Amino acid sequence: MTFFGAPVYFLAVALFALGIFGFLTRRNAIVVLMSVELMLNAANLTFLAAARGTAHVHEASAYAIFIILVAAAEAAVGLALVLALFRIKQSTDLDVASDLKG
Amino acid sequence: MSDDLLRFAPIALPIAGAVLGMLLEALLRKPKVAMWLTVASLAGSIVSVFGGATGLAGYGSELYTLDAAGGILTAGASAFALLALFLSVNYLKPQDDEFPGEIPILLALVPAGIGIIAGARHAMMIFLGIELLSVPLYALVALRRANAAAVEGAVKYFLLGAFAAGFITFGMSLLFASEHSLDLDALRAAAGRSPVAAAGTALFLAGLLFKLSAAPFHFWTPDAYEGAATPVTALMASTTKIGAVAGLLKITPLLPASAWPALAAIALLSIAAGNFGALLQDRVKRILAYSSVAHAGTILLALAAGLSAADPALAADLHSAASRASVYYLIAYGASAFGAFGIIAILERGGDRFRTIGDFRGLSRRQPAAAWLLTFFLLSLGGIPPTGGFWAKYFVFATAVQAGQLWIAVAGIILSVVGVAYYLRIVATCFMASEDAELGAPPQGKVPLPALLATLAAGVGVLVLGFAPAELLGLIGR
Amino acid sequence: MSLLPLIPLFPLVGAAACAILHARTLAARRRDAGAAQNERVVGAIATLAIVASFAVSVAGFFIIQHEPERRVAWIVSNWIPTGGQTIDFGFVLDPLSSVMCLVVSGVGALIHMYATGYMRGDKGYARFFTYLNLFVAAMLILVLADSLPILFIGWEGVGLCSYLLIGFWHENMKYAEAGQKAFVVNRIGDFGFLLAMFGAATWCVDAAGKGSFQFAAINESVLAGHVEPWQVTVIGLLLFVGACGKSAQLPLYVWLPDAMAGPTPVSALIHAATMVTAGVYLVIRMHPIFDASVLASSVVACVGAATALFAATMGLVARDIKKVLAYSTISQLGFLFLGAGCGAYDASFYHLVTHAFFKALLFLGAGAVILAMHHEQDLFKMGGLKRALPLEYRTMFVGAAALAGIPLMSGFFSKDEILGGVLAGRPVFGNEQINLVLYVVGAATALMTAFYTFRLIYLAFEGESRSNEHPHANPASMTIPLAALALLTIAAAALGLPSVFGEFKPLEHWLNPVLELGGESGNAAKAHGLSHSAQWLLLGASAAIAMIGYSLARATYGGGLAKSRARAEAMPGIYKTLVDRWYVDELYHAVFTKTLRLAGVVAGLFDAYVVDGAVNGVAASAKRAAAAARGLADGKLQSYSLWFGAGAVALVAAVLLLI
Amino acid sequence: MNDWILPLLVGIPALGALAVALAPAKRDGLFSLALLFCAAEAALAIFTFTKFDGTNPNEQFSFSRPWFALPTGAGEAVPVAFHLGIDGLSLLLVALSGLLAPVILLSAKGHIERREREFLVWSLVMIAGMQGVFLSRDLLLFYFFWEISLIPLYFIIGIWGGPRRVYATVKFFLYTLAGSVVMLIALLYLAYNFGTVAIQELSTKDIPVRAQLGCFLAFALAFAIKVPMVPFHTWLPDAHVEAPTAGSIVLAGVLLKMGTYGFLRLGVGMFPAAAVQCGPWIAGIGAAGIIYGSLLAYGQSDMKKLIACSSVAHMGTIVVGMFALNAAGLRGGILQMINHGLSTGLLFLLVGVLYERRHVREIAEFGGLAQVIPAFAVVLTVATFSSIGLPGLNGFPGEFLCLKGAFDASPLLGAAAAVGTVLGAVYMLSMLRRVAFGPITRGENQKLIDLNGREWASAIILLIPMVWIGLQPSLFIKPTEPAVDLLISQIEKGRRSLALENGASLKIANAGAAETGKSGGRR
Amino acid sequence: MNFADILAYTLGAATLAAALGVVLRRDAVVAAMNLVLSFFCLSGIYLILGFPFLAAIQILVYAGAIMVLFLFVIMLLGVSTLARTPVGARSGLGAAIALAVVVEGAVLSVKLASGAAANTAATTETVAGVSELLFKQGLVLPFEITGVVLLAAMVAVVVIGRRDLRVRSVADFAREHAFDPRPLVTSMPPPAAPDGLDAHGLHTNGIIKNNARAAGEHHNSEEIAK
Repeated sequence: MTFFGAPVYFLAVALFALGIFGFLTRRNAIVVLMSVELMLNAANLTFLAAARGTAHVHEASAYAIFIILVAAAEAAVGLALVLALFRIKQSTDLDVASDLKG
Repeated sequence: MSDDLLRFAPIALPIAGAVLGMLLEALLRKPKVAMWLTVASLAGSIVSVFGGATGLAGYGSELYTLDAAGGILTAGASAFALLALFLSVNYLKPQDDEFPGEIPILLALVPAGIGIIAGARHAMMIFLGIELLSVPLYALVALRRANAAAVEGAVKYFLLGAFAAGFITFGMSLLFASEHSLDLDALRAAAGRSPVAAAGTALFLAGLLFKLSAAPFHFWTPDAYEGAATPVTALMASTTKIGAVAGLLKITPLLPASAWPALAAIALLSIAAGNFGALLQDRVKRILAYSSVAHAGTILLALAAGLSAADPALAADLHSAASRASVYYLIAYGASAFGAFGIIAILERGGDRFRTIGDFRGLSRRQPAAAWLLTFFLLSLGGIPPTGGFWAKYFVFATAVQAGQLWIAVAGIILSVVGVAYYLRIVATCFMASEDAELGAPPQGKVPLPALLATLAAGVGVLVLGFAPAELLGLIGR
Repeated sequence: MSLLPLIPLFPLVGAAACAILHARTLAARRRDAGAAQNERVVGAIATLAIVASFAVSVAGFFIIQHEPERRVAWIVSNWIPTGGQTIDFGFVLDPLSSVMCLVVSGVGALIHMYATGYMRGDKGYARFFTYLNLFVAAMLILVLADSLPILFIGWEGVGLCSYLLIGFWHENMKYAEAGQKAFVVNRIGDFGFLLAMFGAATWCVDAAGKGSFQFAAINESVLAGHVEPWQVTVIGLLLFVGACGKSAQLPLYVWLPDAMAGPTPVSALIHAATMVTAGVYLVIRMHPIFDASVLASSVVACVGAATALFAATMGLVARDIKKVLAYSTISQLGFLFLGAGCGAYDASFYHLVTHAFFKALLFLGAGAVILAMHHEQDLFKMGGLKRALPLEYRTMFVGAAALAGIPLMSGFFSKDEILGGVLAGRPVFGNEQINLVLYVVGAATALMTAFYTFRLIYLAFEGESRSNEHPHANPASMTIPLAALALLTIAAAALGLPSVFGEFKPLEHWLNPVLELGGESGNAAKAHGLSHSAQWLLLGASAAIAMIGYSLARATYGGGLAKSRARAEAMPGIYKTLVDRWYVDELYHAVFTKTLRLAGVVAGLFDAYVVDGAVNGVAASAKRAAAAARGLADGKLQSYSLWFGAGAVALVAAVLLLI
Repeated sequence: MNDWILPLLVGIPALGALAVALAPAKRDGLFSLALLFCAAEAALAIFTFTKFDGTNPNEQFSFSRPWFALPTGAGEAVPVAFHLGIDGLSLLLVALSGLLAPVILLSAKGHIERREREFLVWSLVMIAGMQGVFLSRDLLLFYFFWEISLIPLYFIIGIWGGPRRVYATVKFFLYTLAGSVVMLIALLYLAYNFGTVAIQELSTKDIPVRAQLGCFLAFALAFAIKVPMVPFHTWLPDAHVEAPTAGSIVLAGVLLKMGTYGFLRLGVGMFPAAAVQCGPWIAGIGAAGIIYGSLLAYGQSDMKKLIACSSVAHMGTIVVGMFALNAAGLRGGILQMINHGLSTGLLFLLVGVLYERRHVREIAEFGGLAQVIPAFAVVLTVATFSSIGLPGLNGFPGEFLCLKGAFDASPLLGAAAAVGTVLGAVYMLSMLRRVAFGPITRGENQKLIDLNGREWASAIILLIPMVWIGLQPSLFIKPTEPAVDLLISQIEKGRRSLALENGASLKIANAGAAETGKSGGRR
Repeated sequence: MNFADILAYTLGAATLAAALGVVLRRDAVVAAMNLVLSFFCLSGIYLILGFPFLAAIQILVYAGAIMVLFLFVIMLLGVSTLARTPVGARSGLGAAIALAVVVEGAVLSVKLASGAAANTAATTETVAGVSELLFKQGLVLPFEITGVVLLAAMVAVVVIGRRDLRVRSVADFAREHAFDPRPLVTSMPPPAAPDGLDAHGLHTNGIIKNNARAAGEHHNSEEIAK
């Protein structure tokens, strides 16, 4: 049964779920950022899989490009923040950043 | 040609201002230039909105067209960004030995992002608008990067923001997969037909609810508000909601009408979480943060009501009523929240003394003007009559009653009475502390003029909205 | 006709004048100017006001002779528009109210003159006369009123003045408590009166179905039968509750003995002559109601008889001279209600008039004795005053004789008329025997009355003096009223000789238009009830009772205190209960005051913990929820993202389910 | 033609507040400025009373400006107007609150030492808010002023109150607010389903009985808390005990009347059928309130709390009178609102006089004051007897009419309410005795000084109308009669529609209507 | 099941394995490498899907730029510190939520697949077509906006990453900015509140709870006094 029917969407959903799992369980800032990248890639995959062979091919790839660019912007800001946090707390473990509470 | 220029002006001007400011900053090393440039561009954006930038057709109008309500939201956002700029002019100077030129640039981009969302007629435009709105805010929260709280707040805000972005993009991809188009009008026409589209909208909605700081997604708000410098908090309190609601006004119609109970549930949950969260709080910024969660819930109540009609004719009515109510609420709440934070910023003057309620004890004797103005803003947040906040709450519950959801309206309004309790607590501390109790630390240095002007402007706004709601209603309605 | 409104107006003006003078004396006292000179002025103004009012009453008495119905009515202004009817300040002078006016203002004037002497030197002199004048004004309004609400003004007015006058020496907390007790008990009576008033206005409708507060309209509607029987009975009973409150009948009499705390002229005027008779006046004024309802009139009769007997027993052993007279007043009022209950309205009114004279006389005499003995009121500490106070002794003797019912005295005739009325009157509760029983009770009371009256005379005036003070003579202003009242007591006999001595009954003839309202129901029934022989028998019995009482008292108390003490100890049980006034006061205190105070405390606690508790409970639960909400935000990014993820998943699931 | 009066009635205190807030004058300069405004307000109130045409039942001097339109979808919108009007029902209350304005200031002069400016501003705003509530003829405007009048008292009690002031004032504010927000929902429901928020239109429009009941209960909750009726009364004693004298006077004098006035104008006026249906219940609760309030008062040892509980009982009488729903009851209710305002206002004034001298309120602390300060004792006696309802003073006509109305409605109700008169005498006279009579128990009471000029002035302002109403109540009742008769016709309309609703077929309905018509007493 | 499907399945499996590696491996560096591997597999899938341009962009931008940035930061933070990165406390809950997403996703994708018409016209994506959309008409405005977003990101990074002009070693900077554990609220021991008033002079048994205890019990980062 062709990969490009349901299975491609399974893959996209799997990637999305793994991204969420990574975000919810890992306490390391870098790995959390990577999980977000995974989720964004899942979205790209769905866009492209949906537009395969249709007239919206170009539209889908444009959207994919936009998402990649935004991912890049997010990654940059994210890493800058991680660096700032490291400078203050000497660790990238997110539980260290839990002083504001209540 | 001039029409297109005018049409894009509300978002083009701030972006142009930011870019030019950055260049001049790099070349001339004088931060003042960037600041005045931003002021000019934001003012230009406001003027262009009322100068007729709304409702015009033209190049790319299928992607971006500002309608009346969108125009008001953009103008509101630009106004609040302008006031935030004034508020922060010499707020940060004592801390960071020179005023970072980038702040005006970042402040200019925020209303641009909101303008994009407000005028978006394409799902991707909303996503990009959210990103353009959020990235500068992440930086602004982490402005005082030497302050652990600021960095921690920014990290939390950013990571959850990225998480939300993941949800939004995946939601959009599902929408595209089922409808093969991201044009909002097409999607609204297909609302409720395919479950995949509905799931996609729901995911998109989750991202927006995060930005609105509604109930289950609201945990970032107290930390971000408390971590950020007060002028930045003032900006966040007044503008993030405008962006989120602008998006919600466009996305909720995509949901099938029968899904309104979900929204109503989240609304009531938010009001409860916000009000109960703030009841025992001791730090003032966290109280106002939790109150913003409650206000988010109130706006959601109107949006849920807007969604709830089945037949199309009534649906159109209800949606316009909901958008009218929520736009009014945003402007009134924004002004009140901005004012409250403005007062705190003036009292703090860069230091960190006015953090807990204890510091406000006996304020009415030391700084009577500040105490009375703060009380006025708090009463407006509480929705007590002579202020704009009252009419905002009134219109929201009017929409709920119009949609026939009496019991939800009663539940919502009773919970909002709990909200008034903690505003009264702050007022009681300022005015009613016993004679002998020693007073909180006095703020040193004189009151910065631009900050005072900004706060007074917000006060006048709330007062005008309080006594003459018709003007703004008329503007939105047209 | 135009000067009739002056009757209540004079005392009002007098009261106002005295009030102003009092205010000046207060200011003056601070500068301690001449108080005495001021006293003479105040005394004069007050007495003159009453005398003027008495004069106008006399004039009024002659004016109404020529009126067709011997009735003159006038309206001063309208008072309360109640939607249905408008209540006006309406007054009427008819035979009944004219006689009452004469009695009130006449006795009032004499007592004012007496009071000028009695109160000399008291620093509240002007204040006293303000209240006294105000009282007479209220009483006159009560008597002249032509509708229930206006009567209620007078009714509560006299209640107020008796409160102020009983508690006149308010420095002493016991007197203040006595004043409060009087007002509260009166107020309980007024509760009944108020409901009766509303009942009358609502149920006693005329042919057109329109209710009214006017006496004439109510009586006429009752006679015309527009009112259902149960409603008439309810109104009657409620009216009687009011009358009991005001005239100190059985359940609500407790305030009168304590009311002796007030100055003696007050006791004389209010608690003997005028206010306490208001209840009887009300019953007589509304007699069609009591005629129409057998149950109501029978209750009146029985309560009257019971009170008479009960009070007389307590009179036997009272030590305080004024307490004896107080119990005697309660007992005599019981007589009046007994007579009124059996339909003998003219007899009870006649006894009311004579009682006013001789009871006022006895009180004033007692006052003179007390003043002479430097405010000593205990009979066992007096004695042998016959020689020191000859005039007081002779006048009090006349009063005592009248009270005891010694033949040929006015008391004898009026009491006998009542007893006759009881025998010949309407069958109580429908059967004759009860009338007989009531007659026997009346006779026993008469016997006891005679006994304690002369006990008082002998203890006070006969035997040797038991106190070491030497009594000093009283000023003329006190002795003249005594003499005048003595004459009046004697003259009053002429008002109503029994029919056996010929048809000379001026009072009954005079009251006919008022009491004739019911045609048969009035005193006509009584007239031909008793045959001549029965009447003679009755007269003989009354005379015998009086003489037995007199001799018994003479025997026990004639030889001085020692012997009498022995006889008293002979029956300790009964003596003790009588002395302790049947423990009624303790009973009332336990039943009413304690439960009310307990209810107050319980209500306070209930309010603080249950009702307020609920309100604070809501606040506490809100705070608990707040603490929980704060607990959730534990600062860790991971829990925030967990909430985020859970929220998103839930939202998607909800949307999918709700499509 | 003279529609300038009403906006001025609301405007004068508002302008006064502004003037006092901004005026640079020093301490007592401010006070006389505020007093000037209050005197003007009182004069205008009396002027309005005299110029009021007592024969015309509907509103007079109406002043109406469009304020804004609440869009209700499908194009049309509900016009909301700034519409002031006065008629028989609100005439006396407007006059009373005008009259109380100078009394509040005069009584405040004595014991407000610190932050006078703020106090004067708040009390003037308070008066403006009160007048606004009584004069507004538009539901939304009514609600607007209803909530505005909460804020000043919150501050007055909060800043100048006793030790537990913050607890008391927060409790007062939130309790009243919780009730009124439910009213807001009902108000919105009316706006959307009947297209108007003008009270006049809503009264004439016949709203279906079921909807009437719902709205009536929502409004009744808000007013029951404000009156206060028994289960919702616990905020009143706390608020009174902690409030400064001026606060107590305005709270007892006028604020409680907003509840009863609301019941009258909005409860009975707009939802007659529901009023007829719930009437007996509310009157029953009112009667229970009288007895419960009196018992509460009897158990108190603090003078001010005693008077506070007594006003719970008095307000119970007013509610019983009004919900007897007949001519006498309504007249009595309206008049008794004024009487309670005057007599309880005077009582609080006198408690204030004692508090200023001795700074203590326990009854046990006083005794035998009649010997030391006789003038005070006389005024206290007059006030006590007026509040008990002695004929000749103002208490009696009002109470008489309320009880007559209650009796006409049902003899049992009349009897229960009349018990209040006896209990009233018990606790008021025992308070009077323990305070004024008996020996002087405390040394400090020896050197008490009697009423000074200022205190006499405020007492006189209250005493004159008290005696005048006692002797000539018709002058005050006559102008309200046309409006009351209009209300009675409204109630009859309600009764008929209720009968129609209950009676299944028309026949039963007619019989039912005839039946209820004839004997008003049948429940 | 032609050759393309087989290749697609293998690449799909590889992507999944790599993604699992990213999420589960304890060592951040290995996680980063796995992520790069998954990007390569994805670009392969894009090729098969008929999106050659996207495949190139995926490699160039994602694997080339973003992953390099990640590696650069990992290197900057010191590989040793990132060796053992613990798993979060309540990871069970996280797994449950992820599982729920998988279930919902599976349902949706089945619906999605059944809905989509199996069209065979292999119109593959061409660079011209995409550039037509991005630069000429169609989606020009969003493209410009992404430009502005990138600009904003740049400014943000500069603001966050700016090093203090006064150059100091990382060590003393760390010490200077070390977090001072003093509790946020200098909450002195609550004075003996007369009759039930709490430290703030406010009444305790009313709505205002005695929050001196609440304020003291949680500690917060005090802004380092300059």
